[in-house]
Amino acid sequence: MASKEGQQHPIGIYLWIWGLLFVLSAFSYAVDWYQLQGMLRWSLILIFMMLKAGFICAIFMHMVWERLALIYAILLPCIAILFLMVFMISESGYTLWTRMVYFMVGM
Amino acid sequence: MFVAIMLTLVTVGSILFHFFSPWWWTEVASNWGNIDDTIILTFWVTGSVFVAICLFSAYCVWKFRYQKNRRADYEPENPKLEWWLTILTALGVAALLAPGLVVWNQYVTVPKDAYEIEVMAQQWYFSYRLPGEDNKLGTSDIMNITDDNPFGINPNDPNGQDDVLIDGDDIHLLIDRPTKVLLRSIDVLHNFYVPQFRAKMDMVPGSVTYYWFTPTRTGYFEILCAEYCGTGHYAMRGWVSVDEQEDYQAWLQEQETFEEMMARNNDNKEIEIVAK
Amino acid sequence: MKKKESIFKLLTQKPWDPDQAKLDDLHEGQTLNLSKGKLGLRFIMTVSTIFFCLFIVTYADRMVYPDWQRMHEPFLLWFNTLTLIITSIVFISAQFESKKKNFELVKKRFLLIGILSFIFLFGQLLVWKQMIDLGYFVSTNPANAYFYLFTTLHGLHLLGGLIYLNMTIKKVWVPQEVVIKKVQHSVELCAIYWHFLLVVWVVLFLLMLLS
Amino acid sequence: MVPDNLDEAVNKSNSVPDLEVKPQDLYHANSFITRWIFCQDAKVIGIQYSLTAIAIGLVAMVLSWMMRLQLGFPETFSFLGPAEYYQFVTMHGMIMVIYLLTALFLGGFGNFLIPLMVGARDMVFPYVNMISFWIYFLAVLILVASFFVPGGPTGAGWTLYPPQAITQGTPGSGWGIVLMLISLSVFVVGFTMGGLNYVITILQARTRGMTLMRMPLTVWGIFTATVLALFAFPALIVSCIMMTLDSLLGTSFFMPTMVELGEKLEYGGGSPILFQHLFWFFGHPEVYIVALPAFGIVSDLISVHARKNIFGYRMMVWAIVFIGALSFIVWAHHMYVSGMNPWFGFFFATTTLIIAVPTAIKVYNWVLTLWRGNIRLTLPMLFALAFIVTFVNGGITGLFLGNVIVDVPLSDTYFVVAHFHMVMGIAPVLVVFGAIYHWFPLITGRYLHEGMGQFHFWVSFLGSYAIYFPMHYLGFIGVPRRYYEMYNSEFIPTSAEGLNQFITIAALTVGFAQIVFLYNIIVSSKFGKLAGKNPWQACSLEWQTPDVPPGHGNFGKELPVVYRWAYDFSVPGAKEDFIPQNVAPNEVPEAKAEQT
Ligand code: HEA
Ligand code: HEA
Ligand code: CUA
Ligand SMILES: [Cu+2]
Repeated sequence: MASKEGQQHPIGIYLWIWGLLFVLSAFSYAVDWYQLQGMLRWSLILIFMMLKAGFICAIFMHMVWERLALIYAILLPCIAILFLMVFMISESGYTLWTRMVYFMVGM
Repeated sequence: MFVAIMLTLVTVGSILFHFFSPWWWTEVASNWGNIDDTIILTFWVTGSVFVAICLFSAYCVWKFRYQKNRRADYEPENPKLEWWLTILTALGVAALLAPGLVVWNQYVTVPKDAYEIEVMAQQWYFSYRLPGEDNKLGTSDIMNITDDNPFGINPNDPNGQDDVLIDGDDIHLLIDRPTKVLLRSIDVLHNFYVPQFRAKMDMVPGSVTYYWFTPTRTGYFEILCAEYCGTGHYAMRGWVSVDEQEDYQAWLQEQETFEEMMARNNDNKEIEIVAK
Repeated sequence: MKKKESIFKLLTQKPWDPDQAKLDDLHEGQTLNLSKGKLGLRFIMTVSTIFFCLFIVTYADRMVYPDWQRMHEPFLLWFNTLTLIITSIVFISAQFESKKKNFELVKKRFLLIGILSFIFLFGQLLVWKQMIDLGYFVSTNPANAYFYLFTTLHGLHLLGGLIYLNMTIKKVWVPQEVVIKKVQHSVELCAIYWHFLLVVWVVLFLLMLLS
Repeated sequence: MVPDNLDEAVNKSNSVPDLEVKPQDLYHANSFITRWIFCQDAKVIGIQYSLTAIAIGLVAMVLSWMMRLQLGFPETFSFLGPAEYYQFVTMHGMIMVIYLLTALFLGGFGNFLIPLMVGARDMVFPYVNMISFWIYFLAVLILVASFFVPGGPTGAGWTLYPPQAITQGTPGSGWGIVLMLISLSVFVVGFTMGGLNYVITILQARTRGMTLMRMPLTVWGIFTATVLALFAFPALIVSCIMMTLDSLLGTSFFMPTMVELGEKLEYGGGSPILFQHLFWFFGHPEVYIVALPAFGIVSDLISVHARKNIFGYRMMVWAIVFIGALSFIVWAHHMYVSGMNPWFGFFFATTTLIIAVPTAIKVYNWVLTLWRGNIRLTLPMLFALAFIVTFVNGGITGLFLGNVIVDVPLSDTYFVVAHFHMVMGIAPVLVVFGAIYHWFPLITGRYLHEGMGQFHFWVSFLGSYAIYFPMHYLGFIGVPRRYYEMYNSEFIPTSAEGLNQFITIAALTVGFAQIVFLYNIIVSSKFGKLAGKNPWQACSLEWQTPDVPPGHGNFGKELPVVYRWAYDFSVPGAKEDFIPQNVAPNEVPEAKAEQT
């Protein structure tokens, strides 16, 4: 129960988050790079954007330091479900594609 | 003392078993020898960590066994050591992962010139379809399946007419020809697995899956269904024969195409009607 | 001792450190400044949210395939939604009264809420009947299947809430005997849960409308 | 800790003083029925959970003997047809994972240990806790009932993949599967009630001085596992509900257009892969739900019996939390060859292998705790050592499987079977045993018999290692799992038959040792050597109760006040080599903890 500080946080965390932001941006570009199309493309781009926005709000605007534990309890499962969502959407796109190609249209 | 010895014995026994037991994988018969190489690499990296950890504990158990007058150290943590171990482990993991991903990339990227064949599964056997002269497989649909058309090939698709059908017999493959297998199931999940080829993939109803390989050795290999598919799962086997060019052609000549099969079915029907 | 503290900081404490120990000794053993009931409710809501979210994930997946047909949308659903909204409003007023310690009024509000909730459930059943009469069965189309599924699960959650509502009504039944804090607490929990159910319903309803 | 600016208003309106369990409000039992059957004391509920779990676990063990008999000596036992075999495999897997281990670790150990270890008198919602057990009990009853319905229990494999699970070609596809799905749903409901209790008790009802970072790792393990369970189980119940509808009402959530045994079915359009994603979204966290409590408990066993503080406590906590969080984004490593989008492989292989790092840290810290300890080779310590060996072995084979390309030849072979038995069927089970030897004196006031214990340990450890270590090599040969019989496949050397027989015999031997263990438990609880207070000289709170076994309300008149972490062993200067958590610094003035 360190009682000294209010909003002082180790620089390290900021650096971490910076790193994360870079990684996320890299992911967004990767989406472009691999020329992913359709639903997958947009959902991925949107999700990376939202994550970035979330991080920025959370860390740089000091939102996070409030009620952290509660936020974690809500945030973590949401992120997990978000992952599931992304993968499921692209999965159904993939399945649909195989159905189209092999059962309806032909190569 | 006893415990330390037993721990050591278990470790040494495991190593000896690994090197001297007669049980090891079959000789590879496809281009996926590099999968074997990644496994060997994994063995060396992880095996040495396993041995190190076990022997270290055995040593500790012996060296620091209980003595009334000794005190254990009081050492809550040692961040430096922990960081080093973390980094080393991360390096170890990377060493395993990187080559693994490279090979996986090869596995899912099919060469352009690969010859496509289709394997169709149902409870509890495999059937096969080859593309025929136009080198194209026709589309198929489960709704088309009838007694006459067990593959459910789309009768209106021109690509499908010359497809070669192999129902209830062995499949033959040409040696050294990159082959892409398209996998399809009409009832439940199955899997197309030949231990010597190292490759496998599930067959999913309502979807088509694939993998590719190049057979590199002639021979007669057993196909196993490696995804649980009901009571007959264990009996769902097939055979694949990898042939040289001549044998392969000879075999191929004998097979029936979709067109021929439909014609034969019609003939049979007419005969039946006449007989009536 | 309620001090600001991030979870990172918390997890980097060295509990063996004598300086840290002096601080720790003063800790009174509660992590969050919330009542247990409320925390419990939050957890239940989180779990339910995950539960419904997962359904929505499968919904999004299933929707993609071509055999999906838009659902027939009975008008009655709008009415039911309205009922639910009214219930929430009544709850707000009940909470208001309970803060003012007018437990007689709280009691009346709660009875009203009970009735409204049953009307809602009944309305949902009517919708089912309409759908069935029109020939939309569970297995007719995945969209219908999801409709029946969502309404059932939402209804079950509501029924669960009614049990707790019933317990709360008992607590306010004889207004002279209420233990003020306890009742206010219960009323609040009930209200949160009902608002939550409203939100869930609206999300599900919109989802079904828009796809 | 929540900041005080967590708005005043909220504070005023909510922070009702604990209405649930005030010390004086403790529930008091007054008849046999309320004392033992509808009891609300977490300790009794914990024991009820454990006994039920062990009872049903023994059924699963007997089923495993049946399977092994068939595999070792095919065509010898006429009562074992393929249908029965598959039913046994399925029920064995499901019972072991869910109804035995999950229930035992969280329901059993969780209930018994959490309140004692954090210094609470009971769980925060004792009534809900009691209901939770009975719902679990109901789930077990439904499960057992499925053995007696027409068609028998389901034989769909514990993964219950559709379409196979609900179609004719699978044994028990009528009643069996539906009862299974219902039982699982009921289990989840019951568990959610229990889990809520564990989480809130740990967060809100600790005693004075017990900060989160002073809690024993056992509590951390159980806590994180419970949180995982609360988040993961919804995926299970969702898939159960949807599959039940597919099976009973003919919806097509997961069911594609298909022809079954020559007949077209009514289904159409669904995607079986979707079920797999949902199942593993639950299933992978589930395996860590089983593993994390074991991690926690084993840390405590090692620390206590090595008379040394656990090495790197903070890293251990971090690792537990990190593993828990990561476990939600690795699920598709079970699906590398399932026909999902192959490009997922890259992502999931990477995340999967990343999990190895925090796990490795835990392993290092366990063995580093041994270093310069003062190791007492008591039975719990032996089990802990055996845990390390088997867990590392199994974890390492996990790395094989996690590396997507290596999984291709190995998936669905006995290599996988060996992996998960090593890492789940042995390692945590050994921890369960160790924990029972460790806490038995607390539960009953008596030791378990040492001789029988040694026998049990050596046979269980060496025996099960002998079962599963060679089994990996069957997997390398290519023997697929869930095969009722191999016939005489050419690619399998005939010597493998001998190996299978050896495995079977080893399995039966290990099973026999468990019977000895049970006998030991029963006899020792009545006639065992008396243990007295705190027989292992441990620091954590559960050993500091005024009565042994602890009475109702756990801590007598006054709750203990905590002054230190749970690992003050061998503190320099102190007279004893342990200082319990509730000993104030001024009582041991000579002890000097290092300043690090
Ligand atoms: C308690 C249960 C448990 C645990 C802890 C684990 C842990 C792990 N599991 Fe396992 N697993 C199961 C239970 C468990 N598993 C079950 C039940 C199945 C089968 C389900 C079914 O199909 O029926 C399964 C199947 C399974 C598969 C699917 C196989 C297939 O079906 O094809 C995979 C693939 O990635 C996998 C991977 C892993 C990995 C990477 C870990 C890691 O967490 C392991 C991490 C641990 C270590 C790595 C050891 C310690 C580390 C060191 C000592 C450092 C040394 C390391 C380096 C140098 C890198 N497991
Ligand atoms: C925790 C999980 C667990 C445990 C302990 C076990 C224990 C055993 N298992 Fe099992 N097994 C699974 C989980 C487990 N298994 C799963 C998930 C599957 C997959 C199912 C599927 O494919 O669908 C499987 C499948 C499986 C197969 C593969 C079948 C096939 O694919 O065809 C085999 C074959 O040998 C097997 C054998 C055994 C044996 C011999 C034992 C034991 O006999 C080992 C020796 C016994 C013990 C180590 C004691 C166990 C402890 C208790 C019973 C508690 C008792 C407590 C007290 C007495 C206090 N199991
Ligand atoms: Cu087909 Cu298993
Ligand atoms: Cu997993």
